[in-house]
Amino acid sequence: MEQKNNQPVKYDLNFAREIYSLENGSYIKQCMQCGMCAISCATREIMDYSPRRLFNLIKLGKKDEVLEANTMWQCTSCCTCKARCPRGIPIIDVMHDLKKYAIQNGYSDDPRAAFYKAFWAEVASRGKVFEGGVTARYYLIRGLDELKKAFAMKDVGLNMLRHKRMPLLPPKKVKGLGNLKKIIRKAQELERKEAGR
Amino acid sequence: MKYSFYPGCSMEATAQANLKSIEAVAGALDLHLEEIPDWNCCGATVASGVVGDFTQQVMTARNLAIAEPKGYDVVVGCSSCYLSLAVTNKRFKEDEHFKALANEALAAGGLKYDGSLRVRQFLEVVINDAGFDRVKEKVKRPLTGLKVAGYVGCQTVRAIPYEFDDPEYPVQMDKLMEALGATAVDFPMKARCCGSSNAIAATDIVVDSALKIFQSAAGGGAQVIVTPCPMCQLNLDAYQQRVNQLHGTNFNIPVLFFTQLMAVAFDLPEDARALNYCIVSPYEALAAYGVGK
Amino acid sequence: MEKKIAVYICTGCGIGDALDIDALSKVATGEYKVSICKTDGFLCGKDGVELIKKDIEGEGVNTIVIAGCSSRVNYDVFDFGPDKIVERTNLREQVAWCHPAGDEDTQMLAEDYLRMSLAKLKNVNLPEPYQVDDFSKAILVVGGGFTGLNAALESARAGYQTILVEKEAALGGYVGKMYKQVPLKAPFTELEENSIPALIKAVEEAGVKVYTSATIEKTAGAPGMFDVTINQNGSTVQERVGAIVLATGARPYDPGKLGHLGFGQYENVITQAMFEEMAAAGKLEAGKVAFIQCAGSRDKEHLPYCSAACCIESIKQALYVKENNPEANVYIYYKDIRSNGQYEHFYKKAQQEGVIFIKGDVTAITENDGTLTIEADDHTMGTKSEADEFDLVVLANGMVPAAAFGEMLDAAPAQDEAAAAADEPKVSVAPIIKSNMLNLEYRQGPELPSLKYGFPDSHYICFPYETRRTGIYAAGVVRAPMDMLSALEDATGAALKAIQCVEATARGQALHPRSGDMSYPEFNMTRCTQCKRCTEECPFGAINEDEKANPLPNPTRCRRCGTCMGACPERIISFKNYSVPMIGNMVKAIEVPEEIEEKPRILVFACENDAIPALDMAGINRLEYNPWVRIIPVRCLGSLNLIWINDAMARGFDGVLLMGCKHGDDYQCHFMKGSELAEYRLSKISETLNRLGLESERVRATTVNIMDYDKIPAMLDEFAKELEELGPNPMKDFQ
Amino acid sequence: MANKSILVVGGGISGLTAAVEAAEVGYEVFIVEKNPYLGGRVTQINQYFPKLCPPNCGLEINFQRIKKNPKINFFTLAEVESISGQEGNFDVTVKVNPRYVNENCTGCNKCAEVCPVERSNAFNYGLDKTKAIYLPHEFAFPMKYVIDDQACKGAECGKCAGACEYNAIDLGMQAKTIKLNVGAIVWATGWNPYDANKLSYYGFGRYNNVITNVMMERLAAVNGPTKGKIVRPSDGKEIKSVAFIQCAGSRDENHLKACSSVCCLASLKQATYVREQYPDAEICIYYIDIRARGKYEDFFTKVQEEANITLIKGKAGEVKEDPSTGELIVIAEDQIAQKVIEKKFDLVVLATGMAPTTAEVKIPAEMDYDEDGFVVSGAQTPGIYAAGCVKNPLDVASAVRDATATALKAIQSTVRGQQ
Repeated sequence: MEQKNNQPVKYDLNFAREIYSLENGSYIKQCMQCGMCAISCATREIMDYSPRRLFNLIKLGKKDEVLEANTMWQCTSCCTCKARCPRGIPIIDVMHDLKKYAIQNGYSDDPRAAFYKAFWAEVASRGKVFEGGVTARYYLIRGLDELKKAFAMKDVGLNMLRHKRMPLLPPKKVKGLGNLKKIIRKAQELERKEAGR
Repeated sequence: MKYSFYPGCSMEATAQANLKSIEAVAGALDLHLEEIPDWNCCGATVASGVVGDFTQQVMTARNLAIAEPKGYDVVVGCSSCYLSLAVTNKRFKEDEHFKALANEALAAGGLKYDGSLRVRQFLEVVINDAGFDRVKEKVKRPLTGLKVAGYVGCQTVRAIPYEFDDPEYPVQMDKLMEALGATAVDFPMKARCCGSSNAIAATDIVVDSALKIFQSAAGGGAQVIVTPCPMCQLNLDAYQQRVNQLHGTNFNIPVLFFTQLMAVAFDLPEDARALNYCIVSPYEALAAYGVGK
Repeated sequence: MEKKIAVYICTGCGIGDALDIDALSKVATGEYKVSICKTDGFLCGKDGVELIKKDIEGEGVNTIVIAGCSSRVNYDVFDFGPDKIVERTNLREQVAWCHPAGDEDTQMLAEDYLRMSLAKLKNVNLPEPYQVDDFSKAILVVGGGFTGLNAALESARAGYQTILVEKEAALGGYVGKMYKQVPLKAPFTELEENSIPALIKAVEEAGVKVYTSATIEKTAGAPGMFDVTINQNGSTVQERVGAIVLATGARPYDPGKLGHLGFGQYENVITQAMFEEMAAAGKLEAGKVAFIQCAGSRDKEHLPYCSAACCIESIKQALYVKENNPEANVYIYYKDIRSNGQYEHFYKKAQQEGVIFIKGDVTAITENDGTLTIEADDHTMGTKSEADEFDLVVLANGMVPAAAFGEMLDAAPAQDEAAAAADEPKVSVAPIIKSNMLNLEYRQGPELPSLKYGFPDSHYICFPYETRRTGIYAAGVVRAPMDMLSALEDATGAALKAIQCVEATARGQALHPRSGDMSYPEFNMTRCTQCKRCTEECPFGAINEDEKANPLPNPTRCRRCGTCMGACPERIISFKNYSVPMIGNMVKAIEVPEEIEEKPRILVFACENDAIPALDMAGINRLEYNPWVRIIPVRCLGSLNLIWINDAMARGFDGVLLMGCKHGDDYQCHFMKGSELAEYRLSKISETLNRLGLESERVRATTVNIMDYDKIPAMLDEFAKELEELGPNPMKDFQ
Repeated sequence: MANKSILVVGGGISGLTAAVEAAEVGYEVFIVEKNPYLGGRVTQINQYFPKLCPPNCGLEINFQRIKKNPKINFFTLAEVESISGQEGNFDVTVKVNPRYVNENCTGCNKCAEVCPVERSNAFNYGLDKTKAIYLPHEFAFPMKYVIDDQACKGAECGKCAGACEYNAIDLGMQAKTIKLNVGAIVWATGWNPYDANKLSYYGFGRYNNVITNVMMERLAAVNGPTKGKIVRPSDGKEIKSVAFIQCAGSRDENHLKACSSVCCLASLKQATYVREQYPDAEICIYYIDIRARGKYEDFFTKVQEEANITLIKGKAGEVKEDPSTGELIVIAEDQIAQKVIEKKFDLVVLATGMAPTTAEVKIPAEMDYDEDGFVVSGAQTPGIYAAGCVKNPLDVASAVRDATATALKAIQSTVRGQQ
């Protein structure tokens, strides 16, 4: 971690407590700093901090560093770290919590934050995911610049189209969508209640 | 044997070949799949990042709640869906507090789940319920000489580690390929991540992961890659050309669902094999096994 | 006992193929006039054993020579009862399996070994156990803390009269003052109630005789008959006990030396012990607490060792804080968390409760507005770090054994001075610290010798209760740094050893490593010159001295190594079955060919604990070695008497090799100093040898451990080659 | 009338100690050992830390103590089948498996010379082979040969029986059952090395040059498969570098939850083996915490200073093989340097920990076990006590102390049983 002006980093437990209170946050406390996760990660080479270091930053109380880090966004939920963690920390689930926390707290510059939001909007509106829909929503959030970048990938998309891999029409909505929405609303309400517990 | 079947969203879109071949192979092996009526998206590994694990798991549980009255094992053909369903199911079985809370939410939609079902992957059902012997019986065109890289991917074996295979160096799908007469090649990357949903928002990750996987498969001399996972299949298939462009490589390894290769070996009709969905053409590699355009 | 000797030569396992058995038999029947000498192709078989038994019954044979395999095997087959003497001549492992068959040299070797056995028997008698009437089987436990209470309880529960002496007015020691204790059982996550009150009750109920406010003024005597003078509040009582468990505990490392961590400077920097007292008094209101591990321990400037218990003790104390106030902020600064074994669960438990662990070195502690600030290098973040507003900083200040406090005695000053003056090697002596715990009336000092850092520990891995003062067993943290779970086991183990000691002593038997041995050294005092060598060199302090420096042996302290026998220049110390003349006769029985025959002879004195098994292993692995060697097993090289070297050189041996155990810091000698003493003695005669025109290189000591068997052939060949270069022993011609 | 004798199950260092210590107090003892020899795991260890002395030295003394003491009886190739009764009066059924070699065996080796069949040598963890009739190792006590009935071709071959001059081979030998009545039972069946195959990320079983610490002991032992020369198993080449991976399975919720206590010191010790043979070899130890408790700290300090080892704070995450050279690449996060490092080694040693034997085979009586299968201390069945590594992961000196303590517990049971 960068040290500003060689000043000692000051521990601050308040941020840590907030993170520890997330759905899977309390598991982070069990981290014994072995570093297994750092190696297990499929995207470790491009992560700002390994999960171990991220957990350490949380312990130190470095809120901005933690929430601005790309660590949780690089997580592909491949489960390797979770399967290996000697302390049984469900790291991918912790990463889900951190993504959610980052989005809620306005740390959503990472393109994946947009993708996640797009994905959820799609699920929430039909009960199923339609790639075309997710993609459209994603570019809507990210703006035109991103679309230009995407243009470079157009051959991929075209290839998919050619092999019937990208239907242009969305699938049928879930019939019980109303009930599903009710369930989701209730779940979110209960989850908020639990967190405040 | 009857099963409740959860196809998942991809089977209606990018992975129709998966659905077609699973249904055909299941039929051939006397595994009766009944689609869960009006199933909804499991939320994959993405929804939790927006709404949290609890909401995502409750959403997933709706499917289990619908399936529960039948009492059949729930079979899943997608790794990501399997992760969601299996983990949710495990929580219902092990965490009473969660179960009560989740049922409170489900009740809002008039549903309830007791946690009585087993959630299984189609790959595991083929191996454990149908068995290698029955598979061998059904083989009409042994895939003798075909070198296959069995790309199990990540979530298949790690959703519930050691459930039916080693979470990092799985061997069961290789054995299945051997049962078809093919040769499973040494493939160290067989359970590494393909980059997953970063295909849209961080393509670099997918390209980079795919490169390593192709290198590993090619290193073992693989002619085709098979996988049980729609996300893996899509990333490796759709991005292969892109990998070649960006890295100056010339990989030309068709990527099939393992069920497609089973359909070939069982000599099932083209609609079951669904090879026309492949972006990297498999026809040359499989020419010797009765496959033509 | 009138010896009726019979010799049985086994021809199985290749012995018959290797040797001329008739010629060998003639050694017995001709040279040694043994009337019964029989051969059998399978002596350890039913018929072979029957053959011997028939002679025992029919011919009155009571002294049996088995010329066949090593005594390491078939010990049970050739056991004919305690009233028979059995001598094993090793023709298999040491002859047939490591020397060429049918060779003249091999035959000479076998014949010599048979001669040696027969010559040896002249001085072998059946031992008679040392027993007196008023042996006590009572167990004394010194120290009434956690370890002492447990040792006393376990001893009493096994049915032994037990006496417990505690210097404080109340029992309980360090643990007694604790608020709660670390878990001692699965799941190893829950704090346990302090066990001391229940222990005290149990000790009373078990009938242990307890002296509090009492110290040991004097411990006289020996195992089975220790006479202990106990001073209780100024008046003295005497108790006779059979064995002693020393459980005097440890003291926290002096926090006054930890000024760099703010102790003494800031009121709220305290020790683990002080925190226990605060917790016991219910003062746990501190909202932010830091624990600093290795405060003194693992520090060359303070305690170089790890104090073993502090990590889990601090985890426990951190949990006190969390238990009292889950919102409290608790930090533990550590080097390595040493929650060994199942205490890993305890570590995890503390983490789950929210205790923050920081791997780092504390660099400064300062006080601002009544709270403390800690600066540290955080190793896993690679940063300097700071945390402030601590209400309390607890130093895990480690432990120092009670045995380490007191004046250090130099056990053998006279010898040291003499050695220094002569610029000769000297034998290292374990320091004894006058810690006023046992006040032993031993010539070698009043307390147990310390091994390192003042801990009177055992040096052995396989035998952790090995003690250099027979019948006295240290247990708990006085012996070595340990946690409570280990101390509990240690207390029980030491109680067993004490019980074993009183039982073996009553039977007249030696303790480990020669357990069961009933021989003991007897002194022919008329020839004693009061040279003090035996009293100084005994590794177990078994021999006291009277005011005229006459040795006063204590057979029940003795471990039968024979070091005294080896030390005695007048050769007045003998065992019934092991003596200077016995080995001397073996040396003399070996035929030394004349120079012209060009068959040199090398005499090897080999320690029977490691070197002899290693030589057997060379045989089992069919490793061929030099045929000039003749091997004599000794109990320990410490029993090597220089007269044997004289005899050997005078007989015309070309060289003598001593094979003993490794010495130095990691010594392997089972009697501590045997091989070292042998080398020391050798160094004393080199000048004499040179003066006689005998190169001192002809006599050499080497160390052989049990796994060195593969090196033995080369070792012997090399020595033989060097001797060849020196030429034959000039004394040969004087034969 | 209650029985004053004691049954000790397991003839390793803990069992031997419990038996010998109790017998030397004066109690009759029975040892039941499943191997064809006594001594257990320590017979396979090259040297003990911190003295670097050979275990066979202490075993030799213990065997001498057994040989001299008529109160000690032992059965090899034996297993306890059932226990009934109570403290002071247990009836125990012991199954003694056939050795196929009787007491006539003199240990002359003629049989092995003619035996045509080879078997993987379990004593050397499969690193070499023995004949189907074999002496388990040269220090084997009792020094009797034994036949591996899985490998032996039986009577149809019979070459060994023909070669034996002492009628010692009985190819038709059957298992037999023995009944014992004892006052107390000490269960000291010890531990198994944790199965490294379960740690697939380290490649054990796929890469020949990834070995476990127990295999390293055999490689370094003069009576091992390489006569004590530490080489790469794949090609017998000398090594230039070695990595020790600590906590391979220990301190791990997915494997052994407890810390195995000894592995840190064992790896430091093995580093000295390597240093002695290869003055220039690179030696790295990947660790989470170095647990050299008490005075073992001295050994840690000494090895660090003298053996010139590199300690890397960070659990090794993965091992990959370079198939062209057989070299291994260890990937770990060096936490002090704050970066992921990939280093090449000729040999990787996994410091696999201790799994109690009771994780697999339970005691045939009412007993409690913890999450790793260690026997929970305390008297579930009064009169049955666990000793040594079946109860806690312990180093040898601690196991011996524990076994000595347990001997007293067993004695107390027989004393109580008298009342």
